[in-house]
Amino acid sequence: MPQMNMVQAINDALRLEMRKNDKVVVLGEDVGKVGGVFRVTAGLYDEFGDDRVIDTPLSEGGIIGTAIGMALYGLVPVPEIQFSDFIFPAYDQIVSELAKFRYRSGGEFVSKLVIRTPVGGGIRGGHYHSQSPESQFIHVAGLKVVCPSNPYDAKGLLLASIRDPDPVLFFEPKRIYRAAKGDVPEGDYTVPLGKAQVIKPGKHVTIIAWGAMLYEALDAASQAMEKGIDAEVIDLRTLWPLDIDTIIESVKKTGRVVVVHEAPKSCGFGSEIVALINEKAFLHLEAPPVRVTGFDTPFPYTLEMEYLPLAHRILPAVVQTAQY
Amino acid sequence: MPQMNMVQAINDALRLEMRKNDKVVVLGEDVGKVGGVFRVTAGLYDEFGDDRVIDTPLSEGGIIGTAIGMALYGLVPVPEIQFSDFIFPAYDQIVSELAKFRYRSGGEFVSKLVIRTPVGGGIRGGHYHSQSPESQFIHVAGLKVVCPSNPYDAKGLLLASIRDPDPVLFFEPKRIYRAAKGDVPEGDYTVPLGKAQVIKPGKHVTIIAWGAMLYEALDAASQAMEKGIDAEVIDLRTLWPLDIDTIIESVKKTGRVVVVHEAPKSCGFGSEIVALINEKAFLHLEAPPVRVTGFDTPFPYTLEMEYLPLAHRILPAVVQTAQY
Amino acid sequence: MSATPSPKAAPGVKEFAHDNGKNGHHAVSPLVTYEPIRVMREDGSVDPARDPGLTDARMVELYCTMVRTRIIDERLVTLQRQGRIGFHIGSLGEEATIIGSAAAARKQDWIFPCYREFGALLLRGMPLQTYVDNMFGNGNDTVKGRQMPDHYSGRAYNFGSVSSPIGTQITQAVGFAWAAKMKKDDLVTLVYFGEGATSSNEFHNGANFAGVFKTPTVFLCRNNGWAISVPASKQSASQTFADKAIAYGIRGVRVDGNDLLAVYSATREAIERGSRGEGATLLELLTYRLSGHSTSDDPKAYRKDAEVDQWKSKDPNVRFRTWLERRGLWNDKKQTELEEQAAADLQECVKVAEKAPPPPLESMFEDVFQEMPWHLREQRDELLKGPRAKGHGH
Amino acid sequence: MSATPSPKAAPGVKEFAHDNGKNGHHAVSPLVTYEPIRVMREDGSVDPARDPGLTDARMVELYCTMVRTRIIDERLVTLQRQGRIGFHIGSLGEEATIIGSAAAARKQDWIFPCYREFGALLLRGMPLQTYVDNMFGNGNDTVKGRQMPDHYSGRAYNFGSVSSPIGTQITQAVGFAWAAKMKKDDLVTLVYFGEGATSSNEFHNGANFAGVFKTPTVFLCRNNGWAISVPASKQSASQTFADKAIAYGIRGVRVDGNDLLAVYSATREAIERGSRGEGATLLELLTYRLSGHSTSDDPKAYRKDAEVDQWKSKDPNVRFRTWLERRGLWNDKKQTELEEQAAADLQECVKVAEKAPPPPLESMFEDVFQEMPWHLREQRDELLKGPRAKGHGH
Ligand SMILES: Cc1ncc(C[n+]2csc(CCOP(=O)(O)OP(=O)(O)O)c2C)c(N)n1
Ligand SMILES: Cc1ncc(C[n+]2csc(CCOP(=O)(O)OP(=O)(O)O)c2C)c(N)n1
Ligand SMILES: [Mg+2]
Ligand SMILES: [Mg+2]
Repeated sequence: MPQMNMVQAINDALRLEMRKNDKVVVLGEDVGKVGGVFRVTAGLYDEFGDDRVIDTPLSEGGIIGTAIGMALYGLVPVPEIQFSDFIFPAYDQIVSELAKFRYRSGGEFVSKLVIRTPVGGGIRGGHYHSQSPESQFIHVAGLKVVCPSNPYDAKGLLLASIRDPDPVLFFEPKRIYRAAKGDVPEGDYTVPLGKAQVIKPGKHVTIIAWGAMLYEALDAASQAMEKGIDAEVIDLRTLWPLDIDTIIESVKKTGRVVVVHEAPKSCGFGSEIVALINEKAFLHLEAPPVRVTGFDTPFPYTLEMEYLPLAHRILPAVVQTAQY
Repeated sequence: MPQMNMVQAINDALRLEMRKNDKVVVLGEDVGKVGGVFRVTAGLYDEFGDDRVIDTPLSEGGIIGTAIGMALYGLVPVPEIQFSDFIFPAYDQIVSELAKFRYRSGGEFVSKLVIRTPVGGGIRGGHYHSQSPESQFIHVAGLKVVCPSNPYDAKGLLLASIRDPDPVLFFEPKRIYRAAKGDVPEGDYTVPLGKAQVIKPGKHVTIIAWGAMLYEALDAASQAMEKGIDAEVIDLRTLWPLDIDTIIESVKKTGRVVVVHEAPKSCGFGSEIVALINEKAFLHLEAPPVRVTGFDTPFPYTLEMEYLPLAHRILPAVVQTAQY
Repeated sequence: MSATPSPKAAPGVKEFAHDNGKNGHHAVSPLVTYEPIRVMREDGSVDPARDPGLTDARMVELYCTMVRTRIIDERLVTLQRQGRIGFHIGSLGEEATIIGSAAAARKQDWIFPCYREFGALLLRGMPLQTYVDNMFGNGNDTVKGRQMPDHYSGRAYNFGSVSSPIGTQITQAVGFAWAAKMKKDDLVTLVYFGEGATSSNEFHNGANFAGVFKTPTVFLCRNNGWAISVPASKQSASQTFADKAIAYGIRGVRVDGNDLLAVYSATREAIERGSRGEGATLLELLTYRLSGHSTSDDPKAYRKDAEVDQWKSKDPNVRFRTWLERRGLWNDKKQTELEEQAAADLQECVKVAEKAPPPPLESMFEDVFQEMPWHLREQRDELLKGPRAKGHGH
Repeated sequence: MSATPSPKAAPGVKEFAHDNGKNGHHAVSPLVTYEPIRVMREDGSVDPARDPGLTDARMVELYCTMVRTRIIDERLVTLQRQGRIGFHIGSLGEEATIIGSAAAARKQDWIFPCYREFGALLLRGMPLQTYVDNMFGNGNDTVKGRQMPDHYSGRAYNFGSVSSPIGTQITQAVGFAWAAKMKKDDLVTLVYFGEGATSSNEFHNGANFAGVFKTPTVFLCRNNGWAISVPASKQSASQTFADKAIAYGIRGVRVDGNDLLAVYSATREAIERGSRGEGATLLELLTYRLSGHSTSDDPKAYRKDAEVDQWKSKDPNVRFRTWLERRGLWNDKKQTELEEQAAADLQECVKVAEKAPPPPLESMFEDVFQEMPWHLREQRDELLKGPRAKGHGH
């Protein structure tokens, strides 16, 4: 099996699906000749031409608005938003239109597309090249939200996302675009949406994470192990709809939870996870569920490694929760 | 003291502050001659002229973007967004610019303005005239969020919002624009931001609500009382920053919580409130905190009274929580 | 296309009160036709160069649709005043812009509506009952009572889905046309919007992408003078709305929007251009909103009766009727019959719609996703257990 | 203002590879000056009608700023390659568009920057050290290390705050100018952006509001041929970017953006128009981005060396230098001294900046709100208790 990084795995998925399904088109800023600012679409322009790998004018609203139109026609657009921080000019089309098409038309119209966009910090991007806006989309009924943590999942989840009947936001953790490497099967396979994965089983605390922070969670878990705390680490993979069963099963076992994410804490996805655990496993809780997250500030530049919920911030939370 | 409804009280606050401070300007779609589609700005155009009560082109992005510029100049704009459902074309200016100005400029620039906009359902508005997007703004660091439930608070909170040094989203629950009436002092007074109010003290369950749903919460509370359940009802008034003290004090007393809001449940503000209560009063909880909210669907037209978390849906939650 | 007109060649301009000549700038671009296209002349004759050559039967059909639309508009306002429907937004005075353009569309062409174009939908074959069910948001409503009245959708009629946010359909119509072009399907999209919507992000994005990618799209800007209470003159400082085409390198054409044959002719020409691969056209259809913005609006608060009266005298329906009468295609008797029939048809549909039950409770949770995820199943089950489920037939 | 030029009057057009003449449509509008304004003629003379009449000393000062800017650009790229700073986005090849326009601004006028205009900020008096501290995001950085390099702000210099999202400054600049107009202050705003940004929502909104409310705003569109890898010709199908002015009823002027005096002259004229209450002007400054988009970009992947070389031969700095030399205002010796001094100044600032400590940990929580609410106090205290607080001097 070939070794790939995330960029290569996503590229591989796009290429595979574009070969298989001539309805799939890629569009965005700089996705064409140059293959995207992170090179995720590299080579696609040469293989599929400028009719299927389209450099657009500088307008996210235009990209998503026209992609919705293409989808209504029956194509399967996979627009790229260069950084998820720049998705907001398209927010109206996403939340008012994309998310609601099937519902508002009584099922007559479906606007099926997959928005790919890099998320997260750790690349010295400051305010506007580091954010993680997942909760601003999860709150809006009608959108699925995916965030892979490794090349295998990235390819399999992207293929599943493109084939899924609903619109999907596919968040790519840019900090591990090249750092996360692994075996990726050639050819076709999918990783199902809506299924989390227990990456490290454990019995004392459940750590829930995704994307780039998964590695921080694992790091914290292994440091906790040295202190005799055996943490279970769950990679959500699909954020919405949430794999609640895997979470609740784990919490029933451990009774203790730490949720990790990069986005600001308040009204972040962590709050939803905590609230759901309350609903579904209250009597199993032995300690208050804890969130280790980005702070409620804009994303800072110089101090980004202090802002991010890295292992050094996760560990104390795990220890305290375990010892509560 | 004169009796006013919400529309009158807000109008009164605007007029008062515009008389007092010639830096205050109102702008938006139809706010001028016609006084806004809900008539909240009625009469201001006649009194202050088209230089301070400005009908704009049909562009929320233009309204907020230029208002930010005015604020940087030193004016205090109070833009109106006709329905909060139509705030999303301005979302980028709000979350990327307005919220971050002070922070990103190291305190050099402050973009102080108050965005007024009607929220909520119950007026047969369907998908796009009914939504409650508060959590999409609370998540974004740098914004304050206010939602009054009665004319007295509406006037006092709006005056406080205009004078507050930070940008404020002022959500006006349109269902009770005219239905909520009460005594409103003439002249100047403020209701401080960041302070909730215990509307009905009680000892068995804490019901947290705001805006139009406060009345549903009170209705449910009085029905619960007939069943011997004495619920405490808190009106948040300011959603962010949250008055955590009032909440925690109440939860410490009751040990049981029901949070009510119109917005969809998932990643709604209710989830944040539940998560915070876990953090701060876990050992006091006698039952899992419950959320009674809008469903995770777009806002429906015909079935809106089934969608809304009205008293008939709050009551069973209160009873179950009390009896847990 | 006519040769470059001189700046003076726009005498029609002053006729339209909401025309933006205010800065005195008169751009001249071979991209733009400034003199509003007119086909039905005052003397009852037709501009032969522009005569779309419709059969008598077709013309009568279009006229009948205009009248039916008018009667529906009037009646629905009454129903709203009676509290029997929640809302209506109509096309009173703008019938020619809507029926004329929709009539010019070929069967395979797609219509992306704003919110005043139910006439186009009826013309394309949607049964009146279906439309009325939407007005009542009942259980037979094809959008399942989920949206406000007049937020229909009509896939079977190559007709999109109405939503409230201004302008969003514009970019979508461009994407749809672009996709058809990629797939080499001969299909043009027609997208409706008001002159107020030219200020939206969406107009800018849609027109810009249409220009760059040469999509076969017809932008139908109903310049009806008002965006609720904001006059067209305060919407933009451009000389005309058609001029905005220059910014995107697409064609711009001004049309007398109360002249059904002119609207037909200009739209057909734009469709043919699109179909030939020559790209998009922006049509500025000069018309007037005779009624309030919607049933929620009272226009007396912001505009003068005199202005309305001036436009009433240019009523597009009356104009087309006069024209048909001169040709012996119409008379008072036919008019009376048509009006009675239209009113009766509507009444019948209203009767049926009012009797229909509301959408079932569980329908509220369907179609959010293709398959209902666990959290929606839970929310549905909770509601169905509740006290109100009974009232809804559970 | 010149009289309506004929469509042929734009011979300069073909000179600019990224000029959008492609559809062959040539609009002619009295709103637009098509022939790019030039002041420094090939033969070394100056267009007397356009000569801004700067003193020798001022011209030399502006030239020195251009050179210093160039040297800073080159050196910062090296520092980035060495990993000593994280990022740089510069103005190589576009110096005349930036320095020429900023020089034309009156003291009270405000500049709303895009991200390439540090030269304008230095010209306005920001100390080099302050700029370099921003590049290092250190504890002396006035924006407290919170933003990426080149995201400075300069209130003391009537200069706004850089942010990354494309175009947002445009609408803000319009609002600022509008506010000044309301308050009857004689103040014009200058707002910079690239030709790519004309596709943004913000350009549309800003220009439309500027047109309707006649705000004193100068839109400085640096048409440098590229938006990262997307050529200007794919950004819009309009004939020129200046033509977009027509859509908003504002003035549009094309300028040879590599001619410092032309940029100065056109900007000054636009400022005077604005100051006289005649509204906004869109200047299309024709120039070229000689370097990569930023240190993150390798332009070899998408454009030909020949194109770059062609533009290198039009280097605005060389052009202005030649012109000054012909007047006896400059020579090789001065050039060498200037370059050495500029490099030394920068090196000194870098040395200081590199030694400065990072911003204190607690600064991360300040300035979100004027007063820190409880939740931020809690988050701060938690961090300050943690293991890393020590490393940051706690
Ligand atoms: C984004 C957005 N903002 C505001 C509104 C409220 N609104 C509905 S219709 C309308 C005016 C539209 O005017 P115009 O585009 O000229 O169309 P017309 O109604 O005249 O046909 C406004 C402001 C909306 N629906 N969407
Ligand atoms: C909203 C948004 N989308 C995308 C980007 C990424 N981006 C940064 S600069 C740039 C190109 C800008 O081109 P142009 O406006 O011509 O300015 P130039 O860099 O050429 O000066 C892009 C796409 C961004 N910063 N903001
Ligand atoms: Mg209109
Ligand atoms: Mg550029």
